[in-house]
Amino acid sequence: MPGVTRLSVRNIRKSFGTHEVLRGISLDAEDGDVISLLGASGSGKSTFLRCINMLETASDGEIWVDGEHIEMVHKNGRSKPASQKQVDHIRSELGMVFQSFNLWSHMTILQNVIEGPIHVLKRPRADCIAEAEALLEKVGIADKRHAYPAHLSGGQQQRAAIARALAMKPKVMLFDEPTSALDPELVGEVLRVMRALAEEGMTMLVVTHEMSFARNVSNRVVFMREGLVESSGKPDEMFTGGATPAFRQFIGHFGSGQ
Amino acid sequence: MPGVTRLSVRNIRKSFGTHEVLRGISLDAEDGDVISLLGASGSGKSTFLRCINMLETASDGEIWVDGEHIEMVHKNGRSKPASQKQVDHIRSELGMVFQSFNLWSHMTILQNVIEGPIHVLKRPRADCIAEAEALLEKVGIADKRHAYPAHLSGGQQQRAAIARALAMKPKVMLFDEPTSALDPELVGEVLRVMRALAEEGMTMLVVTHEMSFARNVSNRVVFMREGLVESSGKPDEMFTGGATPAFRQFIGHFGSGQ
Amino acid sequence: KDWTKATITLEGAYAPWNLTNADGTLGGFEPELAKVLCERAKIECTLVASDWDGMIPALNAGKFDVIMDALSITEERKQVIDFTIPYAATPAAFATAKDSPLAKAAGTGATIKMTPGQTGVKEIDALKAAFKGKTIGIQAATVYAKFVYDNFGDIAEIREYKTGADRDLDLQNGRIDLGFDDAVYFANAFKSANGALDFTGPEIVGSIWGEGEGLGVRKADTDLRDKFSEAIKSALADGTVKNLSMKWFQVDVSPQQ
Amino acid sequence: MASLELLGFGSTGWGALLILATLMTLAVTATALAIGAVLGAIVAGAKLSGNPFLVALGNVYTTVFRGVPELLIIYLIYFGGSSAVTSIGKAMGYEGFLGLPSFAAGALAVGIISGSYQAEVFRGAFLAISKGELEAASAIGMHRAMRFRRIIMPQVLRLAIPGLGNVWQLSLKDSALISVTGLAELMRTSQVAAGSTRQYFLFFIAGGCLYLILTSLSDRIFNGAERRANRSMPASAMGQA
Amino acid sequence: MDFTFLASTMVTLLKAVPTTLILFSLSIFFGGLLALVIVSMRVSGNRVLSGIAKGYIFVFRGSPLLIQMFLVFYGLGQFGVIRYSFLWPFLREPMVCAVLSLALCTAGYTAEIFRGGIRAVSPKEIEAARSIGMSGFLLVRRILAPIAFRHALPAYSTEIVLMMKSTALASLVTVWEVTGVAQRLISQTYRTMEVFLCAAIIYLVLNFIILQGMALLEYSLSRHRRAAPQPLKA
Ligand SMILES: Nc1ncnc2c1ncn2[C@@H]1O[C@H](COP(=O)(O)OP(=O)(O)OP(=O)(O)O)[C@@H](O)[C@H]1O
Ligand SMILES: Nc1ncnc2c1ncn2[C@@H]1O[C@H](COP(=O)(O)OP(=O)(O)OP(=O)(O)O)[C@@H](O)[C@H]1O
Ligand SMILES: [Mg+2]
Ligand SMILES: [Mg+2]
Repeated sequence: MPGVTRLSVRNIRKSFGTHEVLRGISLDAEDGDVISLLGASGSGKSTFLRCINMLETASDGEIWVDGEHIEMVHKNGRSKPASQKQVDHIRSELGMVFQSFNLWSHMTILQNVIEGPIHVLKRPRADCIAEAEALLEKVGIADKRHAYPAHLSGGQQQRAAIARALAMKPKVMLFDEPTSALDPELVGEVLRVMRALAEEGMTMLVVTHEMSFARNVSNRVVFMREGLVESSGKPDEMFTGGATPAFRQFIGHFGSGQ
Repeated sequence: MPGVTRLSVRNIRKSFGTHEVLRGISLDAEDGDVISLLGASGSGKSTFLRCINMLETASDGEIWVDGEHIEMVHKNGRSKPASQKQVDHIRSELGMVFQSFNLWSHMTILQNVIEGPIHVLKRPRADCIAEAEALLEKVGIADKRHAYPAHLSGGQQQRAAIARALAMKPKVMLFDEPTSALDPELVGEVLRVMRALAEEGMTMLVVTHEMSFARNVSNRVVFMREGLVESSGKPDEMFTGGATPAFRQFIGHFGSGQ
Repeated sequence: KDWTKATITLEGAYAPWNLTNADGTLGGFEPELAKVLCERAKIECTLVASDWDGMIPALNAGKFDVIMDALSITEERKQVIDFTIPYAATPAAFATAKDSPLAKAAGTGATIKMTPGQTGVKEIDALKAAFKGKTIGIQAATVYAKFVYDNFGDIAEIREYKTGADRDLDLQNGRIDLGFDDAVYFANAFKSANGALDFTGPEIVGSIWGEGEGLGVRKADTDLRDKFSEAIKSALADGTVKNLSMKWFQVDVSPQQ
Repeated sequence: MASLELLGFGSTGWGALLILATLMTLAVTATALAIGAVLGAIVAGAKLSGNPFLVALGNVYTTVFRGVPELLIIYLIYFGGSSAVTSIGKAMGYEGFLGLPSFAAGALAVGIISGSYQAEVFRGAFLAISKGELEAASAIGMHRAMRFRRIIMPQVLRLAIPGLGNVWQLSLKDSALISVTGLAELMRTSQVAAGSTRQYFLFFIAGGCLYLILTSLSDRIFNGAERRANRSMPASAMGQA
Repeated sequence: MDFTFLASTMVTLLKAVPTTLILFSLSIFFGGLLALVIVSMRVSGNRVLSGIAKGYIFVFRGSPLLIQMFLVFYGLGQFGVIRYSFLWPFLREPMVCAVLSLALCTAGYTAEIFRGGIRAVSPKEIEAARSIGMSGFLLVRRILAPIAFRHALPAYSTEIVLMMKSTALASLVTVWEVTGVAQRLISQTYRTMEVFLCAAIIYLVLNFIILQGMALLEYSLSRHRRAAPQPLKA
């Protein structure tokens, strides 16, 4: 069902102290959209993802997830979600893969993956395990399912984090640099997984430094700069003629390096 | 003075328990050589660098640094360096930039950089500070010189680690993924610094996942696989026709992705 | 060794036997008596305060030479240290809350004399009938504790306290019904209880409490012991002990020969 | 209110003695902490040395001095120590008593106990130092002693501060047991005042309050030291969950 | 060495071990429960609750247990309100008061130890839990508490051993446990060293068992930190 708006963000703002990190960002994602979020270090990409699933509360702006509007209350200059229940519900529909994985260190990989489905979605344990094993198979670390996070290499941890997020069957996935810890071969593998998800119609928002992903997998590229969307468009347009000077400079190394 | 052999490694072997990580690696680097070390995660690249500066003791093999042979004693099946003094001396001629930076957390960036020159090389403090500031300028973090490592972003820490290693004026630099934490723009900057070092004739051994560096900056590419040198050669040869099937598969994503 | 100097220890917290003044100096019955005894024995004495718990081991370790801290002369103690002749001997009695049904038990105001191991005393049997099922508080490891166990152990619950003062507080709190201790000590304790406590039953005197309170010295120091015994004899003879006793206890505690 | 007069500073007030006793408690505890720091460092070194004999020795020390009631250790040192010193004196021809003074014996006893706790604190701090930082030091050619002085020591001290704060608190309370040696520290003075005036609650509450004052002062010092030492750490690492 | 004396002393002291163990286990149990309440107040983010918890911790950590126990046992009874209330039948009992004051005291320490454990939980792991929709008690039960408890365990074992030694003070309130009995024996026999030696051996054995037990628990809870059982794949 293409055309259904899964995620809609209007004019999000966020400050840390006096430092305004996000200065009004808007974005829409429909079913099956794969949006690459590019930008220099410190431009606010991670913060933007964190605002969407309310790990940070935006100082201003509106968010709709799968048509549901996130209600906020504004009280003496600070905003907070109106209902923790709604927040929990919406978060369970948003998958998040963190830049630093954030696996639960006291649980094995399999336990990490089934935790949410069993305890948040309250689904039967046996089903969850079966699905989790299938997912781990898909990302290629099924043999590590009884290992603890500390015993995995960075690349394996990253794939476990992806499996954990997918196990919640989210409507929208938020990826924060999902390939930063991987060698080129593994990058290729993870990108294959993401491409497959895209083909199954999953909506994805991907912060990445991997230009080849932005160019070849995503159907839209958003370039952030100093808390604003500097430019955005189809990858083809962005990476060839249509780019702004700032974006050209940003990808300079990538553009010229090869 | 090209042609002087700065680093020579013969048939290095290393096992952890029963797992043989390095299975006989040899390598020579002359003045001004920039050698890229490629290989999948777990193929032993970091271990190889750590054997060269004896953070791990190789179970077998010989190492010469700047013509000086590292003496080892072999006693009931275990090897260790014959003289700790020689080890300390040789280490001060080998610069190392760690995969995880390993900055000293209780010192500011400037203190990190001047620590070795002042206390190991016993050079005058004022000179060290002047040179350190110049180096920090060169890698673009002079403004952060009084900050502590924990207050820097990953990219800034990585550059501080490079400056710290350079401050020792080593004969040979060993880099372990020096751009893993950087965005493309910063990658470009760090690679520029390394290219400049190469032009000044510094001998460098660089573990990297950055194919563009391997291809454009280094003058030799060594591809490791399962503890052995699978293939090596000039970048042009390796990245075009002359590659082995394994190397082609390794760079597959890079080769095809764009 | 010729004793020209000696160190005497006491707790400094067992009023009115010995106590510490707010300015840190020691006062009370024993410090004043000690001064007299030392003069007569021609010994230059230093008084030092120390903790009751470590006193006998510390004497034997040589930290000081004499203990003067209301130390009853008992057989057990005689095994480890030596005593002078007693300078005081005190009666013992029960105490209870003034408004307790046990107040004014049979024999209150009378004095009876007992010897060690004596049984069948009719006043005691009367008390046994009255105290049946009650709780009696005693200070652990004293001659009084042994007496209460021997005579009331079968009819009453006995609770042992580390100090007499703790027991007095519990007597006021109503956790226990009766206390048994040195009557001189009690008389003083009642003052600070604001009249809530009083004696009940007869005062008990006699050799059942041993010889009384004496100075403790190391077994090796027989010459020191004899010098002090002489001094005590003379202080008892000329009434010095009695005078000090009246001053501090309002009764005479000098041992009756 | 007459009873409150007992806490004053006049000729009938115990104020001055209580203050002196508080200072004595402070002095004993501080001395004990210093003794314990030396012992703790040595024992921690032994436990980390890797030499099986030294490790076993270190383990015996920490197990025994943490596992045996403090009072017993104080007795052992106060009486046992005196007998030892006296017999040494005798052997050297000195007739008479040679004792450890109460202060020395008490501080030594509490110091030995505190050493067993400090050893664990130091060991934990050492283990918390990032291995990578030690390797970085080796990699530029620092030798063992320099590595210890420049990299390990400063970090162990920083990481040990919260633990040392706890040990201080323990030693402060252990020092109350030194009263059996007759040393006029806070606990004994409270007890003596209570026994001499028969105002038990007044003096125990006053003593408790003085301990609380010592605690709040030392808390302040340790918190300040921790903040100072942690200025190289990210602020967020100290926030709560 | 007088072995018959040592043996008879040992027998006397061993008879008091059950009292020590009852004091110990009850006060650890109730102290632990109270500590949970206090630590949740302390980290609640509510200023009043957290202030109360801070005050509690300050008072009970900062003053000697001896004084606390004295005030609980002898002090509470001074108030008519308490003496004539429904609580008195409980507070009358020395054992109840001893356990009460031990538990009150250890709760202050334990709350601080638990708080240290909570602070050591990586905020990132908490965020990961929030990001799948966990919050409130579920988050505490599944993520926060298990990780925090593991972090707090070494400090908690130390506190438990301290607690075992603290039971020695209960003889102040007429509960005659091992140390109290030992002191009574000493004031009867004046053989300080021998009696205390026996007591020391008893405590050492008890504490050794406790520490071994805690080490075992720690070991079984730290599988995720130990080297992987099977060799890592290349
Ligand atoms: N909790 C915080 N408190 C204060 N400042 C913060 C906080 N989190 C982020 N910032 C600041 O906000 C800015 C944006 O940070 P953010 O993590 O969103 O960057 P990013 O685009 O994800 O960068 P990177 O590519 O390095 O991950 C940075 O300047 C950072 O210093
Ligand atoms: N201290 C160690 N003990 C046991 N095994 C180890 C140890 N260090 C490394 N290994 C193993 O040796 C192998 C090679 O590790 P190494 O770190 O050299 O890989 P690498 O090529 O640097 O990989 P990456 O690209 O992920 O950094 C891995 O399988 C790793 O599990
Ligand atoms: Mg980011
Ligand atoms: Mg590596």
